Amino acid sequence: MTQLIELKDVSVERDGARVLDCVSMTLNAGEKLAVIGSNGAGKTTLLRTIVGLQKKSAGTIHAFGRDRNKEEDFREVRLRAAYLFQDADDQLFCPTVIEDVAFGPLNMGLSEDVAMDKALRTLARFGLAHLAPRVTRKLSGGEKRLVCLTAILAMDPDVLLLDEPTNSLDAHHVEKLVEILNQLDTAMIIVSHDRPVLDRLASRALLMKKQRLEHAVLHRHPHVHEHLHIHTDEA
Amino acid sequence: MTQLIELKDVSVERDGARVLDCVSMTLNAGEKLAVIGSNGAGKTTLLRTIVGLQKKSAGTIHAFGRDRNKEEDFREVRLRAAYLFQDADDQLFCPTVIEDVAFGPLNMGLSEDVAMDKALRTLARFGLAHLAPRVTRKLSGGEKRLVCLTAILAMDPDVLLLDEPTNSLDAHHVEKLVEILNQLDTAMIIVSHDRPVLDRLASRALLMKKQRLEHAVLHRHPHVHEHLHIHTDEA
Amino acid sequence: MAHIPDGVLSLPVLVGGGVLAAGAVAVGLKRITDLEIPRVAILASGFFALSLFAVPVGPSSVHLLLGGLMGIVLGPAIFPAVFVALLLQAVMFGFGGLTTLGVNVVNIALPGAVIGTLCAPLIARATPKRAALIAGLASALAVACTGLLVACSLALSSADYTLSARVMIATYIPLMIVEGLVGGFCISFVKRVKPELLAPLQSEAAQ
Amino acid sequence: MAFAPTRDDTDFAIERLDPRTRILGACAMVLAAVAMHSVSGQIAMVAASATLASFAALKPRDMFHRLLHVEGFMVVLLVLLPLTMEGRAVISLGPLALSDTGLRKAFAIVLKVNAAVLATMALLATLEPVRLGRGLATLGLPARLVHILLFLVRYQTLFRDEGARLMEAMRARGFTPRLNLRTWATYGNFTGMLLVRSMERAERVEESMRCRGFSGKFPLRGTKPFQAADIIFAGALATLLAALLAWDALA
Ligand SMILES: Nc1ncnc2c1ncn2[C@@H]1O[C@H](COP(=O)(O)OP(=O)(O)OP(=O)(O)O)[C@@H](O)[C@H]1O
Ligand SMILES: Nc1ncnc2c1ncn2[C@@H]1O[C@H](COP(=O)(O)OP(=O)(O)OP(=O)(O)O)[C@@H](O)[C@H]1O
Ligand SMILES: [Mg+2]
Ligand SMILES: [Mg+2]
Repeated sequence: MTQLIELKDVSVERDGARVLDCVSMTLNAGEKLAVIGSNGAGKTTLLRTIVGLQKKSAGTIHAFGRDRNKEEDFREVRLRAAYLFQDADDQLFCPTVIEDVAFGPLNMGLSEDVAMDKALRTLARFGLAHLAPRVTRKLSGGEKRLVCLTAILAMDPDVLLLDEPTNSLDAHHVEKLVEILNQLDTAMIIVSHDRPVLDRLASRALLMKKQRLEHAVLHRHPHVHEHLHIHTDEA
Repeated sequence: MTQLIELKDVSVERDGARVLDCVSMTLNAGEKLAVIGSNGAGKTTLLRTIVGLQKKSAGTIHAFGRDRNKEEDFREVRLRAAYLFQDADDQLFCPTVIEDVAFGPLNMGLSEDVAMDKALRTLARFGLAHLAPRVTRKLSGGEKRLVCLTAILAMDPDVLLLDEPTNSLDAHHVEKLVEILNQLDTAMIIVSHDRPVLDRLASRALLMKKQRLEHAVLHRHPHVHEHLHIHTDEA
Repeated sequence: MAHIPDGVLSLPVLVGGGVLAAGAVAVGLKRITDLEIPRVAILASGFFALSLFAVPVGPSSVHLLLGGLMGIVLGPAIFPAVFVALLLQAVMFGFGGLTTLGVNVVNIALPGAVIGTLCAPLIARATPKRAALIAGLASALAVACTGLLVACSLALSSADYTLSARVMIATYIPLMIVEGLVGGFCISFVKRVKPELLAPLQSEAAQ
Repeated sequence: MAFAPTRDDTDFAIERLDPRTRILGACAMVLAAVAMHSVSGQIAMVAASATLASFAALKPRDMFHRLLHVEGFMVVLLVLLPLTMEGRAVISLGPLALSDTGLRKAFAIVLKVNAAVLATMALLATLEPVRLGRGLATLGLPARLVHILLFLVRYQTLFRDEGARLMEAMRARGFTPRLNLRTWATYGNFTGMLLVRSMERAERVEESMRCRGFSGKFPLRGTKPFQAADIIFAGALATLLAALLAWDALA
């Protein structure tokens, strides 16, 4: 099994407070790893540290066969490990959808035509080709999220880092997203509060608790539940 | 039963498109009314229309014993029907928590001292007194949401309008919120995608569908489900 | 309030303003790195959006110029920011003009740049209360200087304008007071909530 | 996605012109409008701009609103000129007298300003900012300025919406502006909050760009070559302006 990313005893401080405390973890090829934990536990910080947006104060980060320490080391990591931000509005910065999706490929050195073509094909692959000429800020919340995902997939990443991908999506859009992610055999780390979605995606889970990562066991068993049902009153 | 708010055939246009189409509804004293519906159905617009932030193009709004049409009419409505915004970040605009909570009482004409005192007591009532001097920008998502709720409760409203109150909260914070809301006997309209929460709060439900409100029946029945469980690996 | 339209000023004033503005914009652009462009641009968007909100003053309302605040936050990058904002306003809304772009940039950005650059280090070190006082005075002074520059642009254009220009300065007094108060409270807010914003622009991204 | 609401459904010839043609055309018309000395020349320029504007995709009602919405600056100038300029008193209101030279000067300014605004709106108000940016780039505006412009277009609407929601939050909690210190403090908070939020967003956008391989160089798309329509339009406009300027010189 190829090991893509490995953190060993990594600590991170933010505003002087320790936010990650001696965290270790590995991500192997093909794995879909869930990271759960309460608000402010440090999940987002963990993803930011992996791509070098957050500086570690101790420990080692090994990614794609090399130790990574400096900003230049992480440039390569960022092109291979694509990061979906918690807030879609932060991630879409080009005027139109097609330009935003082509931004990554252009930065990878593709020519303009090839990048545009690639962007279009990636959009089409997820049935979003009709959005190509749309202005990004006039998309609905769900569409923004899906466009962000397309934009990072257009970079052909080896790893996906997804921060609460189902945020602000309604049931229909969640369905579409889960479908897209299940089609892919890319390795990914999925941060989410949404248990039913993790249920359908994750192959392994880690629990973030008080600045530390704990191993968690995934298991499913049947339950009897009382649920609220709301029907239209058509009688 | 006292009728607090009544909408009759209210229509609303946004950017030229009809967003609410001949919507009628009533809210009675002590009721906890759930409003559900998919992304973009018009739920937020409904709440905005009730407090007059969105102009209706047709129909009548009757609130607290009077018809409401002009901006001045709605000033009184806003002091009595407190509105929790969908996004907590949009609602907090004072530097510190205590100032934000005191903002409403100050606008009701209370003196500085009385308003501050009231704000502190409301915070304390929900076990949030320790947050008083904190900077609002640096709260966690869950804390922001709870502070917003305190800020509107400090105005002693007769009606609560809650737009997706459990958004971005983790399980622990959801619990706390449901507890607070269940303690109150204020009438409220709760817009939410979160069925289990509505299950525990709502006494009646409306379904928003294609710009229209339909009556819905609430009923509960037991289900067998398979659920994902994540436990810490302590073996 | 300070957007002089096309067709009012004389040619020498327009050319003078244009040359001065071009130089200042070039210097401003030199001072920022490629990696800082998004930051300058997004902050500029924030100021641009703010200037579109009307602030009520009694029965009427005013739009803020924000020269002082922009100078404090952006430093010399205020020139490209104001240039682009005024260009868009002229093109999209018909406020200001194309030929007067240079003069307008100088009138609004120059006081902000000078006053802001002088005050920023003081504000960075001061307590929130003192920072608010300094920023309030700086904002009011920036408005006054803009008013003065607008009057000069008119007076230099034609002798016919001289008297009008003098009276016009007086119309800037309410705006001075409003900007002083809002600017002061604004900096006090920023100082308490996100003091890093008041540290001078520097390229931590480029390290 | 111009800021201006446009009449849609129909096809407008101006919309098919190259952005560079529109920018240069607008500059030429504004310069000509400013250069007119004679009243007849100024009136002719207003007529020419208005005719062109009637072919633009901008709704006539919006255009009219914009013309009415003159800056406070202009109002002051137009009121003061007749009062302060020396000349024969045409109308006397107690101690105040409106001079003929002042009125004539004010009238000339009104004509010039309206001609320039109409020309700018006709050619540029409905030009998509993105195309405007690219046009300016090919005309030699430094790439950095173009990028600032494109960001400004994208984010100013976002912040305007955020600001509008904050204002609504203030109103929703019973805030009404008055002439007192608390009102100004509230506006100060509002301003500060919007700035802090733009700063935080700037930080996250910068990070998101770095995550997609950004190292300081922006990819900027090129523009297509001029079309026949551009050449015809440019020729016609040049002829018209030359004729008007000649007439003005003779008048
Ligand atoms: N910009 C920041 N500056 C300083 N501290 C921060 C910042 N952002 C987050 N923190 C702190 O770092 C800690 C971890 O935050 P992080 O965003 O990683 O949590 P999270 O697990 O992603 O939470 P959530 O579920 O709310 O997204 C929190 O205690 C938080 O207060
Ligand atoms: N600022 C706006 N300007 C114009 N149209 C808008 C605006 N905000 C929302 N809309 C439109 O109004 C309709 C109803 O929006 P609304 O926000 O009320 O939906 P919602 O039911 O609250 O959805 P969600 O579950 O996503 O919050 C949507 O079609 C949306 O596109
Ligand atoms: Mg997070
Ligand atoms: Mg909503």
